[in-house]
Amino acid sequence: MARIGVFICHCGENISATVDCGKVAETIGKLKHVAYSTEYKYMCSDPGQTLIKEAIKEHKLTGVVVAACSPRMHEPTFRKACAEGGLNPFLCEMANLREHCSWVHEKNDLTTEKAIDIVRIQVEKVKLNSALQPIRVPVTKTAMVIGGGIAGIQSALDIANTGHKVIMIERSPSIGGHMSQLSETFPTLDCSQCILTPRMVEVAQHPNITLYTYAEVESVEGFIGNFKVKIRKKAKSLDEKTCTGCGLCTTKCPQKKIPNEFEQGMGMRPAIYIPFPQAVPNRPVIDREHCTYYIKGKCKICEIVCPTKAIRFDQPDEILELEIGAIVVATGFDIKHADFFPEYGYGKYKDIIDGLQFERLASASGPTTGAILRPSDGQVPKNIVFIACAGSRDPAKGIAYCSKICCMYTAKHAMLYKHKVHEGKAYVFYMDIRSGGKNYDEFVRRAIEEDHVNYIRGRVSTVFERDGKLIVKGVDTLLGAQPVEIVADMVVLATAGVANSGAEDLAQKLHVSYDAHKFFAEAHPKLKPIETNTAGIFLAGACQNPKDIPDSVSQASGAAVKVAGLFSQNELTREPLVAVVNRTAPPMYSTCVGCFMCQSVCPYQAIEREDFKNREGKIVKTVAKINEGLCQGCGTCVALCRSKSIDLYGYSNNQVYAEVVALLNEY
Amino acid sequence: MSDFEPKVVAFVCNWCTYAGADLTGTSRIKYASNVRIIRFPCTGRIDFMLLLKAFANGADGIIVSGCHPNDCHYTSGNFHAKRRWIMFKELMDFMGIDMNRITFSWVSAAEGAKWADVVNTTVTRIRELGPYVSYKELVNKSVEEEVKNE
Amino acid sequence: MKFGIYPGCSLTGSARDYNESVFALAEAFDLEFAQIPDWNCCGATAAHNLNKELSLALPARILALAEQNGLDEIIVPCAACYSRLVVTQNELKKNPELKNRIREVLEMDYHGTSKILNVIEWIDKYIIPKLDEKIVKPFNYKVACYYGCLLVRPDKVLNYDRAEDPQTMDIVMSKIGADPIYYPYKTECCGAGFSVSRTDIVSKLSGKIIEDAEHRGADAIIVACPMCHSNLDMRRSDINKYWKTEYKIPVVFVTQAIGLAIGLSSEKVGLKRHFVEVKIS
Amino acid sequence: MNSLITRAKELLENKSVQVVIGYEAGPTSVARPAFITDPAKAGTLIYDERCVQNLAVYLTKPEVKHLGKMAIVATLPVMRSIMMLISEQQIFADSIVVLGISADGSLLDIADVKVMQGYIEKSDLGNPEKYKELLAELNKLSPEERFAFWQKELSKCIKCYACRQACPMCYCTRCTVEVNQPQWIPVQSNTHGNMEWHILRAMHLAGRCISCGECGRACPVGIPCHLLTMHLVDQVHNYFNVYAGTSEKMSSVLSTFEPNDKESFII
Repeated sequence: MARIGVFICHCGENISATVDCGKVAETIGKLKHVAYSTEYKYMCSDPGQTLIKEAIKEHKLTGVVVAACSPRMHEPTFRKACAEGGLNPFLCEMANLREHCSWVHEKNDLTTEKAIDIVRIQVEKVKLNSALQPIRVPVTKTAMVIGGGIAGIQSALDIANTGHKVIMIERSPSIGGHMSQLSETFPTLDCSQCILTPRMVEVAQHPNITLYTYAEVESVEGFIGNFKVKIRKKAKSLDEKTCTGCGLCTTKCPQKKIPNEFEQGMGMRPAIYIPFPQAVPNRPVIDREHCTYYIKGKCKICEIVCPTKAIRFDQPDEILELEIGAIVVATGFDIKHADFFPEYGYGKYKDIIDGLQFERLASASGPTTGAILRPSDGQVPKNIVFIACAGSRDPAKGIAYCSKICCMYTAKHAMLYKHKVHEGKAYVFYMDIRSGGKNYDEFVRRAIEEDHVNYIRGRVSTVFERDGKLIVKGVDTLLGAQPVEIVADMVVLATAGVANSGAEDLAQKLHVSYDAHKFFAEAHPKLKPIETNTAGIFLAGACQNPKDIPDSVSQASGAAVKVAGLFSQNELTREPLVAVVNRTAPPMYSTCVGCFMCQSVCPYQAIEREDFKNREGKIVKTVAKINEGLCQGCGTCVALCRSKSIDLYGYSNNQVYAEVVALLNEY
Repeated sequence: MSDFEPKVVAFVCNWCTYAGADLTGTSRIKYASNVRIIRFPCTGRIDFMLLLKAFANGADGIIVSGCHPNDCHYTSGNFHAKRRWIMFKELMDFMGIDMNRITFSWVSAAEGAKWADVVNTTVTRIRELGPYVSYKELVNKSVEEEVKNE
Repeated sequence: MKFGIYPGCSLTGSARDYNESVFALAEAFDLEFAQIPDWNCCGATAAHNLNKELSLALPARILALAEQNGLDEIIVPCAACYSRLVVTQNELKKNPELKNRIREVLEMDYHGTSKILNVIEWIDKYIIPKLDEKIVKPFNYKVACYYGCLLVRPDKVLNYDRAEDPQTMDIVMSKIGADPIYYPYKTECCGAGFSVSRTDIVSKLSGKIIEDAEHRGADAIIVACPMCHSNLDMRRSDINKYWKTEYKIPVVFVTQAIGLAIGLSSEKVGLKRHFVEVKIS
Repeated sequence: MNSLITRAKELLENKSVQVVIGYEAGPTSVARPAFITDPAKAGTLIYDERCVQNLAVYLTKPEVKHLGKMAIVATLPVMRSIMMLISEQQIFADSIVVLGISADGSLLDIADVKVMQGYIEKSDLGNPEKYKELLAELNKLSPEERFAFWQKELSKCIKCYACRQACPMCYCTRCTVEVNQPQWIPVQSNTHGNMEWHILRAMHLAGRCISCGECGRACPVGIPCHLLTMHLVDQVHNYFNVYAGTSEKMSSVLSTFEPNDKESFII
């Protein structure tokens, strides 16, 4: 006989403000098989949990329903509390009164009625729960870090330093990411490459790190501790062991007119190229899309000049299959290409550039070796306008969120300009200055007060060319919404930070969620900002949302700790919510008729064949069998099985049926 | 029928729509309270018979919702579900069962506002259609038939 | 092919030139118009500043009349009327309760099924496909296409062209042989409804629009809105007085330009009615 | 049908098969299934217009399988059933000899599955003409009329499950109707429960029905239940451009998918 205990949480006032918790507890208390029903202000607090533990013992409960917040929030908390109270944790269910009821409805009888129904469904369900034992699985103690920017580098080094193996993959020919493109970094103005390149070298030389550049994730299967990852090593068209990185080929390549990605298109590169002088690994790759040999079938000059005969034109892509225990996603961000704002004229005029292009202009290693020169004619701009929030915080046309880093880098850009062009005038159009962070606001004040950058609070409506000058039309809202017109020589747009190209595709391969802007989604915005919804996959850096360097590095170290924590165990326990083929009804064992349609729907190859033999050893029947190590519990096979021979723990046919029937009928 | 409160049952997957509905909550977006959510691991798990059982037990409307194509936590459960719903819908239409009473949707974990919208439009539509009288009559008639047979 | 046409107040008044050119084009391309019978004011600038229900009911009545008369497509040459009609249709589509309320107000059935076309959309759909064969006198002029504010806004509702840098009129003009110049003032404010009450503001704003077009060497400003036209053309003497200038650049409706290109006379397309002399023919 | 008798006799005599499944004349004017194990009795086999039953249903019955290797008289629907049964791993291609019968009633030389597949692919695979008309008529009705039609028809159902027994694709050793945890389909016969049963049956045959019409023929009270599965045959073809039972390797429509499957009702 089931004895269910029901615990209604007020969640402070989050639930009780709109739901009459007392009435819910009272009504539920009268239901058949409910042995105990109570309410409490904070069920998740220590006294709340104690309440549950004691009730389990006192009322000999065979099942528990905690009616509180979303199970996605606190299911593990309450299952643990039940286990501590002596009840199998899988005999505990949660009723979602907060996210699905109190927060979305007004205070009235209908809302309380709905709350009662939500709890009733779970009472009916939990009656049919089975006591389950967690599944134990081994852990492969190798981590994979996807992305070789500063976040990936930090994460890989931190994991490797705990003694575990790390595979780092990077899709471009060198690690370094956006940080390697930056000139100086705020708020200290130290040179980006000076602090980054030693880390890059450390990655390449670390005995625990295997680096694959020019490589991408092909597919990911498996689960926490046991991922099977295929990566595609794109052909670099040269033998990396033979190549010495002398670079002779890159100087002799006749194809020299390819926009240089590292220079944000502000310089050119050959078809065989090393992306930048400090690249790691410092070996060239052939860009087959632009290489004359691959286009026209003739050339091979690089092969001729190569002193070590390292060029391999027929090198194929290589697929590597790796066993991985945990994954850190650190694929970074991109900037929103400014041409989506036609009124700002980007793409129409050469002297309107974006923030990353300005970084290259200001960089000592950039196309102008650090001189601020107009791209159109190489002249020093006398008047320069920086437009912050070009696309950010603009739900009507751009994106609604704040890109976070632009206020700071715009201040830095204006400052760098003033340091290099003393007589020049710098204007910044801004909405608000968001400079929270250690020494950040002081930095912006310095730009304004010491370097005399003109900050104008207001938006720019349009930028257009007239008689060779750029006319910037905006408004100064601090001067009573006065229209402002500035005749500029150059305009820099602080374009919004957006998800990197291919992020959606990668998220789908990894089976992790992503938000409406294609940024990878954390498991919880506050309490699990590093985890994803898929166990064993963690986030670091700007692939989650635009972040500056200190934030990216902190999160990367956090992700490394998560991985190291995972690798500190030899075995993991996994929720046993898996499918099972029935094995009753002897003598034929199982009602499964062996059509194996379940096999073709299973995404995890978790369905195997099981033969039953008679005494003579002849196969009398073949039925489906679930490999519970592989099964992830989606239940697609369950709904498909015509003879209802497969069921799913946690969402059994009996349970879901009972939920529907109970919900719609009188109680 | 101004006091008619439709009963709407929602069959949703855990990873997208359930999480999306959580987001509706955390965003405090209000919607009609007529809906009751039943959680499944995946739309692929949702047996079409459960939809029939919902009508048989008095539901006036149904929402079936899961991850957008390509977003399935289990890779392909929603694709299988999609084919299943295509067949189911065609069969129901052929039998004259009112498919205007079932909303099929993809609501991702990021679409809290869409979930509210799906619920509201479904409830508004069901309100206009009224209680599912013809199905309820069929069920009641069948209970009588049984009594007669006994 | 028969369309409904909603003339609004201007096409039979201050913008008779526009009206004549629209009808002349239709005739030349075998397109027929049926004026929506018993049409009323669209509410213009006034209604939506005073009373929301009124501002929706007025356009809704026009649309309901179109539905009653089986007019599936309505062309609305005036950009202001067009904006009111489209906004109303969209609001009522989004909000069924409001739709029912407006039905009550009107005591008429309203479904919102009619397709509303502005003049450029209409040209795009029905004129462009047959245009090439009819061109006898390519419009070989440098033109500044001036869209104003209402033709492409609100862009979320219209979803028709880029609000800040629209292109459709430029494309139409290049099809008749014109050379559309780069023109950053194409959506700047002309002063709009201040046409009557604050001519000084109109003079200031419209003056800048004209100045930039002349500065960039345009031979004509092309418009598709009666309000824009009256501010840039009818108020020209005020503008010149305000800026102490002698701007002579003519302001031509897009329909007039096409009419000239297919060989219609300047009388036929209403050019004689302009305040600023149009030396183009 | 001398060639059929000769071939059957030959197969039994040289012990290529232990049983030939075919038709023989019954005591009334109806043809009935025959299970010939003795070469001497091969002469009783017939094939004419009376022989309409889909014999493939016997291929999965234990009491027939028990007799040994089988030969089967197979018209187009039987051949398509065999294809389905092979693809669903219920029978093995090499354990069956197909005595194919063409549309005009002559014996075909079906040496192996490939030949059979070739023959099937050349044939008309849509629903038979006489049913197409009925389907079209039903589709012309309003939803309310269709609901009334099916209620009236299904009120007659006595839940004898002859439709299931006659169907070669309903080979499950346990059917959903026999599950009582939970009781998906009520045991008793009533219009609503009957409707649930027929929906369940049609859904289970979606993408698997080969349009033989046997279920409707078997129904003792004359419910046109084959129209339900045949409607889905049309829809499967319409949406996914396939017909069931055309290859030994195909997987069923509901156990596979294409990422770009088109539908217009999911918002």
